[in-house]
Amino acid sequence: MNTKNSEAGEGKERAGDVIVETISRLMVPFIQLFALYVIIHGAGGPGGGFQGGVIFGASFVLLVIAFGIVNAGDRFPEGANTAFMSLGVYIYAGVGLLCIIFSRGAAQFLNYGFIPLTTHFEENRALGMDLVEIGIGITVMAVVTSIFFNLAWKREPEEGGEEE
Amino acid sequence: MIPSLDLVLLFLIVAIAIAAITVRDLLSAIMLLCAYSFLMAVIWVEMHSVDVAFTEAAVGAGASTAFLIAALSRTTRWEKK
Amino acid sequence: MKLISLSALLFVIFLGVLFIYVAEDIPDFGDPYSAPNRYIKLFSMDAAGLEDNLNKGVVPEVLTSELKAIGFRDDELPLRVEPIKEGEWEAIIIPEEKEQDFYPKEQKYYFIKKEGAKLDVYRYALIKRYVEEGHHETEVPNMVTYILADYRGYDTLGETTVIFTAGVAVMLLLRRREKRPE
Amino acid sequence: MMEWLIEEVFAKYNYWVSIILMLIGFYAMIAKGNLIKKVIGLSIFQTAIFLFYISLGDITGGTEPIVVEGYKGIYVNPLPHVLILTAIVVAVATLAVALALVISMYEEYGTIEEEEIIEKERELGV
Amino acid sequence: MLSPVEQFPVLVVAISMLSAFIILIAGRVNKKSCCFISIATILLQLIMAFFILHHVLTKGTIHYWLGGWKPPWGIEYLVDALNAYVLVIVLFLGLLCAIHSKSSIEHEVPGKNASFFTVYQLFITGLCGVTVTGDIFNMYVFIEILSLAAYALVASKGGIALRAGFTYLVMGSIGACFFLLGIGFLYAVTGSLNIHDLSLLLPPLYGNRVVQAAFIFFIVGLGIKMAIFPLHTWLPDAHPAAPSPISAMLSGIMIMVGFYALIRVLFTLYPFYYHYGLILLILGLLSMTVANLFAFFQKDLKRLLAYSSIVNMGIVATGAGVAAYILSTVAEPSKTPPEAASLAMAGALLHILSHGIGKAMVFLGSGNIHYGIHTRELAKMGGIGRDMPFTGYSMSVGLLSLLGLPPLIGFWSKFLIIMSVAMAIQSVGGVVMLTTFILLLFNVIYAAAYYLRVTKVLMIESGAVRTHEAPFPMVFPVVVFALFCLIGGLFPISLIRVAVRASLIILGGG
Repeated sequence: MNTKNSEAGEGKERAGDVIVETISRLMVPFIQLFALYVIIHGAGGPGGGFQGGVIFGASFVLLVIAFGIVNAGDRFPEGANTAFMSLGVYIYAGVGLLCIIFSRGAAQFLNYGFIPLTTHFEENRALGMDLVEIGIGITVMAVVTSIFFNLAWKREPEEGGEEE
Repeated sequence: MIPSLDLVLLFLIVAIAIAAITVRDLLSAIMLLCAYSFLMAVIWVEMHSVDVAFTEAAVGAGASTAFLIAALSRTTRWEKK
Repeated sequence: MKLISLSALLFVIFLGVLFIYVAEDIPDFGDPYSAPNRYIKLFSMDAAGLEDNLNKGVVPEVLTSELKAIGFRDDELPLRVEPIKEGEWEAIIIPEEKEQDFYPKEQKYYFIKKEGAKLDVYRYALIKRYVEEGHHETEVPNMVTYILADYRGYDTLGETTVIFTAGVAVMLLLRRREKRPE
Repeated sequence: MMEWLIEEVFAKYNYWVSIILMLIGFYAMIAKGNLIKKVIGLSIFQTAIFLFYISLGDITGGTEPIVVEGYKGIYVNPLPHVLILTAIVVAVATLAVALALVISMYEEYGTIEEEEIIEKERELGV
Repeated sequence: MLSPVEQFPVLVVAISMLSAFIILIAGRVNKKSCCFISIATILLQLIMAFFILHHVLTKGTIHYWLGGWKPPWGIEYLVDALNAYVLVIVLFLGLLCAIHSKSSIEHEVPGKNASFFTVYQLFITGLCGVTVTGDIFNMYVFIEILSLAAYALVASKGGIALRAGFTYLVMGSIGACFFLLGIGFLYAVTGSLNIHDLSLLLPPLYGNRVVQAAFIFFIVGLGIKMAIFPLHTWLPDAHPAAPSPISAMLSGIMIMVGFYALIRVLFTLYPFYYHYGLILLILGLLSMTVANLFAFFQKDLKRLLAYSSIVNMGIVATGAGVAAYILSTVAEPSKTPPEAASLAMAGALLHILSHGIGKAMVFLGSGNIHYGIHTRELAKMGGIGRDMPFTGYSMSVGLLSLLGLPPLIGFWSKFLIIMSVAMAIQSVGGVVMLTTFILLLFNVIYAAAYYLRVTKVLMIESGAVRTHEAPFPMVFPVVVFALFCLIGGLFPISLIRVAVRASLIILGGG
């Protein structure tokens, strides 16, 4: 993406730079691994679902910058993106509803202690929080990617209309 | 917090904020905003709020800047006077 | 253009004057005893004859009735008092029956301090429980995480919905479909 | 006067800096004609409010709010951090929607200066 | 064991959220399904809201602790008569506007079914969330959800709507930031976020400058959201530019939810000697008068209606202001507020309902007309009622209800407010009440002029292009609203009773 170029965002004509492409190809898995670490490690140290999700999304942004938006966009289909966007929030709200269901109406929404994962009430809470963080991570990852693609990619009218 | 370091950072941040809204090149303005966010994150680390600083570094200096540059690539770079 | 800059400047000056007016009463930053960081003062009452009761752990009648007059609910009234050191006490509330199983059985809620001939009654800020009990209640060491995901979990659900809204909104705005159905 | 300066300004410099930043952002939001500049001003304004919140929760001599077994000192107040995490997300969401609007406006009118857009609207007769 | 109804406040919000996420995926499979899912969800929510209202009126306030944490620590949903009443109105309007969207979206925002209905559902989520919550920061989060959705929906039409949407976004963000700053100030001096808890901790601090500044920020921040006079500048652009069901929702209920948030925060947290009664009264009277003057000269139907929304916002604010003003003059606060105050508040709350229904109907009707003859200009609509009989007659009923003609519901709300002012002249006296009375009467009569003009253009004049009635999903909501105006106007007693209960709650006598 070159901002001086008024037709930036198409990226087709630009010859790929070997160094940039290779380095980013190497870096992306590490960034994603780090993002997962941040999501999982949110309980014990700084970090959490949101930060991890943004970092995960940033790895796709790096792909876009290295390969041009059309090539990177092909690797990340819109349908999957939309599904991921919703999936994360399903996990979150679903965990909340499960608490009501498992306790047969005795407990409140988001009272994670009632999900029967372990025998301890407090550990259930910790695990419930992990689930929730994963949900946040998935949603944020998908949303950041989707927003970036939508902002940066000028679609052709016919092309853009097909998906919805 | 360490007051002297804090003061230096805060002065810097005010200067950057003023520069970000006065400079006419929008790309420079965005990069200044990125620096602003990053310095803000540093200040927050200094105030012991690591989580928020982490988020601001990832979001303010990372994602927002990417969004702004993406928007800039589809519009125009120079502010008219 | 000139007019709008001028009016913006006027707004800014107005806001600045407001902030200068406020500055006096903003609590000092970094103060461990300020309202958000430790406790907030509710009222003060006569110390005469109450100290012995407090030292014995009995809740004085005056305290309960004063708190009731402020409007605290019944389950927020203190049931026991514990002395910390000379002239300082902590009042403890015990939650209702229905959540007995899952919540801390007791909660430090009020703080009483002797100032001359008066007793000052404070209420602890939320942070007291978050910091002291949270780790036992949730088994997670990072305070920000457990407040974010558990105590204020609903805010976070809202937050996730906000970013989801932004994603869909950007989709709605930027995906133009040119061909009209007509 | 001097006393006021020492008591209110130097003791609470965080507060003052956050206010100056707020005013800068607020000015940019109203006075700047360029839409991207408005968005930048909005960002500065929001971040300044976050700085105010974080300063509220800071405690001199406190440590990061991560429980360490056996630590007897004080932790800083974690609640403002939580609120600000939520608010940061709101800020980035607002930013994204604003940018989407700016881009569609550029595609519609070919400019991102507010005055020119108003002029073009007037030419179109609305 | 919680009773099932006590779970409903959270389910209303959670189901709405989940349904929004389903719609987005369902839209990829089948575009037609989006609006059916949306309508079904809102219908379910509406039924739940009725149960909540019934429970609240018979058994008392619902306290719901999210995550099981006790209020000062966790987030609490506090549903009393006022919340439940506003919730029912929100969902009732939301349902009928969703039905209307089914057809009108094809016409106004073509080809974006899935994302439109997702954002619409999120908008409803935000409205419900603001309405039921009892935690001030949670309120901020939901206000943001609803505002973001509203910005996108306003701008979804493209063209001129984009700039309106952007102006709205900038002003709305300033408002939200001020609200956040107000919360921060309150938090700085009390260390609490629950509204009920704050109301207990604040009294010793009322002289504190931080609390006063927070007061100003709440008024300005929420004043922008509810478009009261000096802060209304975004509304006349944004409301006409939006697609008609969205205009209906924005004008009919969204600004009223802003008003709800304002009275919830102010009346609970600040005592009456702050004289916000007077502030609200002045702002209300000003916005009423100024917007009326503007409205009279509009040639664009939707723009006229947008100005008329500001007028009605002014009436509602005046009602609340009168109530607060009367209470501030009472020497000793007693357990039950004076009759005039509770009547004024009840009038304001009833006006939320009557204005919401009337304004939503008229906006939907203008959408039908736009569907028929593709114009919004009043001059080209002469005699459209003859070609579109259902739309035409229903819109006349709505306009007459907004005007305040006796057998319709709009009459009762205006009547209550004016009567309470008249009572206040006797009991309180003073030049303020007298001026209020005169200005109110003047505005009601002045507004009648342009409502009647529109009715005349629609039904009597001639000159419109020949056209035919809009499709059924677009006509149905309009007719239902008209019937409701009639029925509600003929049997207003139960509605007034609910409004009085709600007003007693907010004024501290319930």
